[in-house]
Amino acid sequence: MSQAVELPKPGSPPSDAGGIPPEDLPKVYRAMLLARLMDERCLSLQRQGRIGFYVPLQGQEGAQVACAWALDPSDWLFPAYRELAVALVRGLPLVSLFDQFIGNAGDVLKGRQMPNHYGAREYRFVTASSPVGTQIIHAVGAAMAAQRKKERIVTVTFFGDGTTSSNDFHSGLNFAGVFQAPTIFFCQNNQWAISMPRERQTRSKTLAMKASAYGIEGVVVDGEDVHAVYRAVRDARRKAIAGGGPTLIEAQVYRLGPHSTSDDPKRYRTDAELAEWKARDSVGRVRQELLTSGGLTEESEAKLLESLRAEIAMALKEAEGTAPIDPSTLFDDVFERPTPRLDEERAEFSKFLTEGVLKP
Amino acid sequence: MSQAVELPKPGSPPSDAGGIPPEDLPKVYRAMLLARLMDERCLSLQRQGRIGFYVPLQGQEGAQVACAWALDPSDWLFPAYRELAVALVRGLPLVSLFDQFIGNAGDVLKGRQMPNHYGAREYRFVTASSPVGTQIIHAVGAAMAAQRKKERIVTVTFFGDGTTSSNDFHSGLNFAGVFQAPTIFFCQNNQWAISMPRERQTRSKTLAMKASAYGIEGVVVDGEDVHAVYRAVRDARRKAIAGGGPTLIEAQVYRLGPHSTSDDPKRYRTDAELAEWKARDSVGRVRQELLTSGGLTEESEAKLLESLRAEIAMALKEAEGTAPIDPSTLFDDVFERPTPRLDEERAEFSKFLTEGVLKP
Amino acid sequence: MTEITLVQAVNRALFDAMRADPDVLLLGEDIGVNGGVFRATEGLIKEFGPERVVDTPLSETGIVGAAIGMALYGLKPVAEIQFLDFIYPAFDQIVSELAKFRYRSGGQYPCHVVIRSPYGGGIKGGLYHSQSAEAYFAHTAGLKVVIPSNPADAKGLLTSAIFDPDPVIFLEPKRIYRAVTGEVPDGDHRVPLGSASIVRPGSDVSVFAYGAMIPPVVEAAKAVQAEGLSAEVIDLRSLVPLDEAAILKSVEKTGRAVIVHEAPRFVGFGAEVAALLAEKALYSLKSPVRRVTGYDTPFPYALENLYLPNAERIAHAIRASAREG
Amino acid sequence: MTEITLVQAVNRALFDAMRADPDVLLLGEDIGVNGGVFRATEGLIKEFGPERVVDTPLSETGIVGAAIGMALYGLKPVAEIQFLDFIYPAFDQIVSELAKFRYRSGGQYPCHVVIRSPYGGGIKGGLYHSQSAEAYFAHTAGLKVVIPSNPADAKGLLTSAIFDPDPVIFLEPKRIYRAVTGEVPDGDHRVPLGSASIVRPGSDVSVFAYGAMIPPVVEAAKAVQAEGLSAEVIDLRSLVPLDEAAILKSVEKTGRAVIVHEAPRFVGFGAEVAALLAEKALYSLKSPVRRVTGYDTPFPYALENLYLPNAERIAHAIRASAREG
Ligand SMILES: Cc1ncc(C[n+]2csc(CCOP(=O)(O)OP(=O)(O)O)c2C)c(N)n1
Ligand SMILES: Cc1ncc(C[n+]2csc(CCOP(=O)(O)OP(=O)(O)O)c2C)c(N)n1
Ligand SMILES: [Mg+2]
Ligand SMILES: [Mg+2]
Repeated sequence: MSQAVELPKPGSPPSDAGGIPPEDLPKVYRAMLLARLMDERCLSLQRQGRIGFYVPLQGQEGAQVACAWALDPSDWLFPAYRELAVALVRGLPLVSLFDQFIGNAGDVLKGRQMPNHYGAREYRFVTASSPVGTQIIHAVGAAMAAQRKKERIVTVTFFGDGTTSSNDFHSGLNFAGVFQAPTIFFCQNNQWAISMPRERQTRSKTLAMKASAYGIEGVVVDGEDVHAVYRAVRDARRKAIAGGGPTLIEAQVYRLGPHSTSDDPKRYRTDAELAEWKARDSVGRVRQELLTSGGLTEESEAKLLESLRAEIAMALKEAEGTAPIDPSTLFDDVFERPTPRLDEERAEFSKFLTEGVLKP
Repeated sequence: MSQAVELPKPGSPPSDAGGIPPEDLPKVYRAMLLARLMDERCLSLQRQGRIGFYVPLQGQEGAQVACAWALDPSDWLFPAYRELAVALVRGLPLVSLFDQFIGNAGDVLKGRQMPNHYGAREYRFVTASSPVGTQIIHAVGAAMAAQRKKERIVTVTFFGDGTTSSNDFHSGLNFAGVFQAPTIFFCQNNQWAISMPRERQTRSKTLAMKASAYGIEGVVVDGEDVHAVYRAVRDARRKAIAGGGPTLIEAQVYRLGPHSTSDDPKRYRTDAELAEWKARDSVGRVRQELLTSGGLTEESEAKLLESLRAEIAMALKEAEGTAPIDPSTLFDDVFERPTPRLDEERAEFSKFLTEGVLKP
Repeated sequence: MTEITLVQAVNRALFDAMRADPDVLLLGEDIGVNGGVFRATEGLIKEFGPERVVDTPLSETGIVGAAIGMALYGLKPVAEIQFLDFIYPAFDQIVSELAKFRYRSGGQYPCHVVIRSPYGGGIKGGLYHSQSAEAYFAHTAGLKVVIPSNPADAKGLLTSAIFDPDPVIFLEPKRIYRAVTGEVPDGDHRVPLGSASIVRPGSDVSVFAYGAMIPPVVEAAKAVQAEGLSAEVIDLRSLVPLDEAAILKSVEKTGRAVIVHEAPRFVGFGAEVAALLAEKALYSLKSPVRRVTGYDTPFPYALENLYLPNAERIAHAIRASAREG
Repeated sequence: MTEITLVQAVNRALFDAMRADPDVLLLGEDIGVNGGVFRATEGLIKEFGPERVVDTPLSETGIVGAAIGMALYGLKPVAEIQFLDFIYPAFDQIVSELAKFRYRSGGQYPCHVVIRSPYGGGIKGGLYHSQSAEAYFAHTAGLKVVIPSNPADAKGLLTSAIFDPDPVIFLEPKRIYRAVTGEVPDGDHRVPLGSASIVRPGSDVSVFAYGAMIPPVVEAAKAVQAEGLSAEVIDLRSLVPLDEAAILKSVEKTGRAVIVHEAPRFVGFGAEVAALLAEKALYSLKSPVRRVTGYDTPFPYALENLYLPNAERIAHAIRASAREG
């Protein structure tokens, strides 16, 4: 089933032509490569049983890195589960990601979540959940709070094409319109929601045009073009900060891999479609641009790859060397302070651990 | 707070100019008047404590009657709580409405629902619930079922401006678009959702334009113009039956009365706004048209009013003379056959009634 | 001390909390100019403006979701759901997000949110303006659930809820919003969450109830008193955390228990109280535990007076409990 | 008779029902070409086409709402919710509409709908791919709730559910979807809703469980058997209607009860079973009722093996129950 993706017409330029600053492009490329290498590594760790599950992002690195690049560290991010490259640009350390994938004692989430659902308050990267779409309205609520507190930030929420069908896409965009919340809705249309192709998810021609149902601006960008994404996000941010309200950005990308390590895309899509999109891949495009401009050479790239792989290996080693999570943490964080009932359950649990009724 | 209602431009005519057939217009007027008289009667019955609650429809008679007039008896209707005039055109007997308002032994709903939530399978008028919007997706599911059974009918669902913010407005329109369900979404934009004015419900310029977010057609009509409404619904029906898919119709009307007998609109809106809309009232417009064409005279109108009032009085009398609901019906219809638990509860209940622990 | 109704006490608690803390704000449907359909927020928009008394579009998922986002950002939102029957569109936000945010984030993201909503029958509201949904929330780990039965508790518990760092579902018995007035302390009056209250001490039978069931329970206790039966009436007030100690203490004394609520019986909150007794007070129980509750049907309209537990049914159960065993 | 897994039995039941009745159709996410994320609908689209195996947009409220509309019109839809954790967006449709349509319409509009969904832990799914939400549905008047624990029951109960005129929430223990194979009768095999099954007769302690808890309960029963303790294992199978007679009969015999489920304890389904015993079998009870359940926390990821009741915890409770009193 081939996807009729409508790329934006060349004749509809954003408000200013500048894309990612040339001096930034090598760093952007580095982040994209790091994401891709992490992804490859994690897929193999999952196959080896060293992590339990994994959600790959290949095909979406460019859109994610470019989006994150256009933001400010003070902005609040509300991701879904596929935002590895955003997390990396944001600064989440590799080791903290591995800690989360493993769910060990170093995991700030205390081993509570499946892999890929990380989050770190420190980086204003809010811990994701699995039900799709719920984060969209959180981003709007947070933006309304920022408005109230007169803090000049934006909130950005990430979600996929399938998620436009969710309840909170509807409530989120509607609230944002009504309250003119400074929120950027960053929709990565990767053409598939597990096995559901984009054109059977909804009959609207583009996802971006859904914005008009809420009186807000919608923009379609080629998500494999980092400059286009960067511009769209930067403009949306400027507008929001200036009080111009929210924007829905549809970045047209492709999920090159499976939905997750539990998925087999061969059941529902063709190799031809995959090949078509591989040719458009943002990683190849940025690489070409850098090779042309001299910002990258075959040798410097080889070195870069090597150092990134080493970085990843070191982080993994550290995470795998970290102790498992302490079982008694099971009862923490249900509430700020445990209720008597939870204390009682924890006491029984500890006794069971001591007596061997439970074995960690 | 004055409403900036955009009426459709005269330059955007529907596909064919004919409105309600002239020979039908007296009947249409009769139905509109009947609805208005019923409404006035019920408001006073509520004030007298003879019915517990009431949701008035004044200001929306024209839109409702015209819409219902354009449909076929085989079509399935999924109303909200304000569709009195639709019910009347559909053929629900006055006495059955009063039975429902009272919740007596004659009520087909067996006294289970608040007034205005009637429904009658016989008339393909599905029993409404109170949570707004839930009926929208039911209409779509039923339309999909009709498609599957190859039955050439449409489903029509009724809801208000506020309900466009509901989850099932979103799921309903999206499913209808994807499956090209033969459904007409008839939105009576009466400018208010209790105290929330239309323009603060959503930032989209019209409600009809929300249709494009789902790849379906959206139409705005002056809901106080019965001909315009009739045409829009008839065209939408023809299209749907021909396989052309669903339509969202926004009929711009005004709720002249309170939201319900529990509401006091003086708290949130102005007399000026009310006066402005009263001048546009469909009842007055049709009346004028008929007086001009000779289809109505002052005398024939007086007779009509008298006979309608008599009809209402007779039905009310009959309903008020009907026995109260039998208490033991409380346990019916939870399931097709009661579970042992329900049988046990019913037995205890009967014993309590006999012993006077419970007094009907 | 002022003599006010329960709904006025709610209003007072909101007013005081908003005055005390600029981070407290309200959101919901028709809560602004209209003052709420039960007038619980009457006058607040005038005092605090539309930025702190936020009228929202008609979407409960939006109301709760936005409240969560605001709380993550550092505000203390109090969301109103117009009728508890209309909370289900927000169920995903409540169960998946509100209840689990702190836990899933390893404590990084608490959700300082109160959801308040009128609940229960007795106003001829039929299926959709009468429900008692407390069991759903009480079963959901991560939520606190609180139900006042009188003006003083309404103010004291709501104030505690607003300043509690955890999400609190605060259910208001609309049937008695205006039924009685009661003395309510002025100023920062707080009733701690997690403590039951003994409404009427007694020695023969323990009766556990909450919210709008307290008046008929008290009436029943008075009725049996005339027959020489002493019923201890305990208002649970806080379903989560539950004051198990108070429940056990009472039954250890009386050996008999009647549990009363409006919600359907099957897997209702009363089941938990009964289970607690079967687990921790079995040897004290002299006669079977009894539940006087709504029936296992949807909430009716015409027959609501027969559906809702009344003083007679409750008295009947108290007598049976005392008689047996 | 064929030896198949539980998920294959589900598939078989769907296949047979669709073949037997053209009004049966399926809808859900990824159930078509993809055959469902657990492959429960594998092959069905090939046999019955996309008009009867309907891949829907990503909206559970839409799936359940459309299923209701189809049922009103006369079809018998079977909706799949991909994971039970994702049913909450449909909660309003389920609680407000599906459960109440027949009642509110005075019997005019039954809802012949099955919602099937994989539930429970044990697959390292963390908070959002592990939940056991049966208590919410069991508390909701108007819904039937069914949970099979083996292939034969899966086919027999699902077939009964599909042809039952009432809405049925059919929960599939995904942890044991493929754990064991079992003999499943070919043809129109039906197990009536509302009857428990005695998995293992016994005389000392009654153990009540369902779904994926049956294997560890049986393991525990075997372990204590070696110590001379005879545990009667009862698979409730149908939570609504509940086979109260079977529960009471067993406890009248043994005088002791242990209740096991994965869901959190507080106001969980086990509370109702315990309450039933406290009400109707108090004088038979020789020792306190015990519940072995998930803890009152959200479902964890890394520690799920410590969270889920295992054979040791269950055996421990059986022993304690037998020892006391
Ligand atoms: C409410 C809900 N329903 C179902 C799922 C199961 N599910 C997980 S991801 C997914 C598809 C999401 O598609 P999309 O929004 O396009 O994001 P992508 O995975 O392509 O990045 C589904 C159906 C879920 N997580 N949440
Ligand atoms: C889910 C839900 N939330 C809240 C309500 C309370 N309520 C009843 S009607 C109404 C306003 C509906 O407005 P609109 O859709 O414009 O219809 P209208 O009443 O104007 O005909 C509200 C908020 C409800 N019935 N359902
Ligand atoms: Mg996608
Ligand atoms: Mg309206």
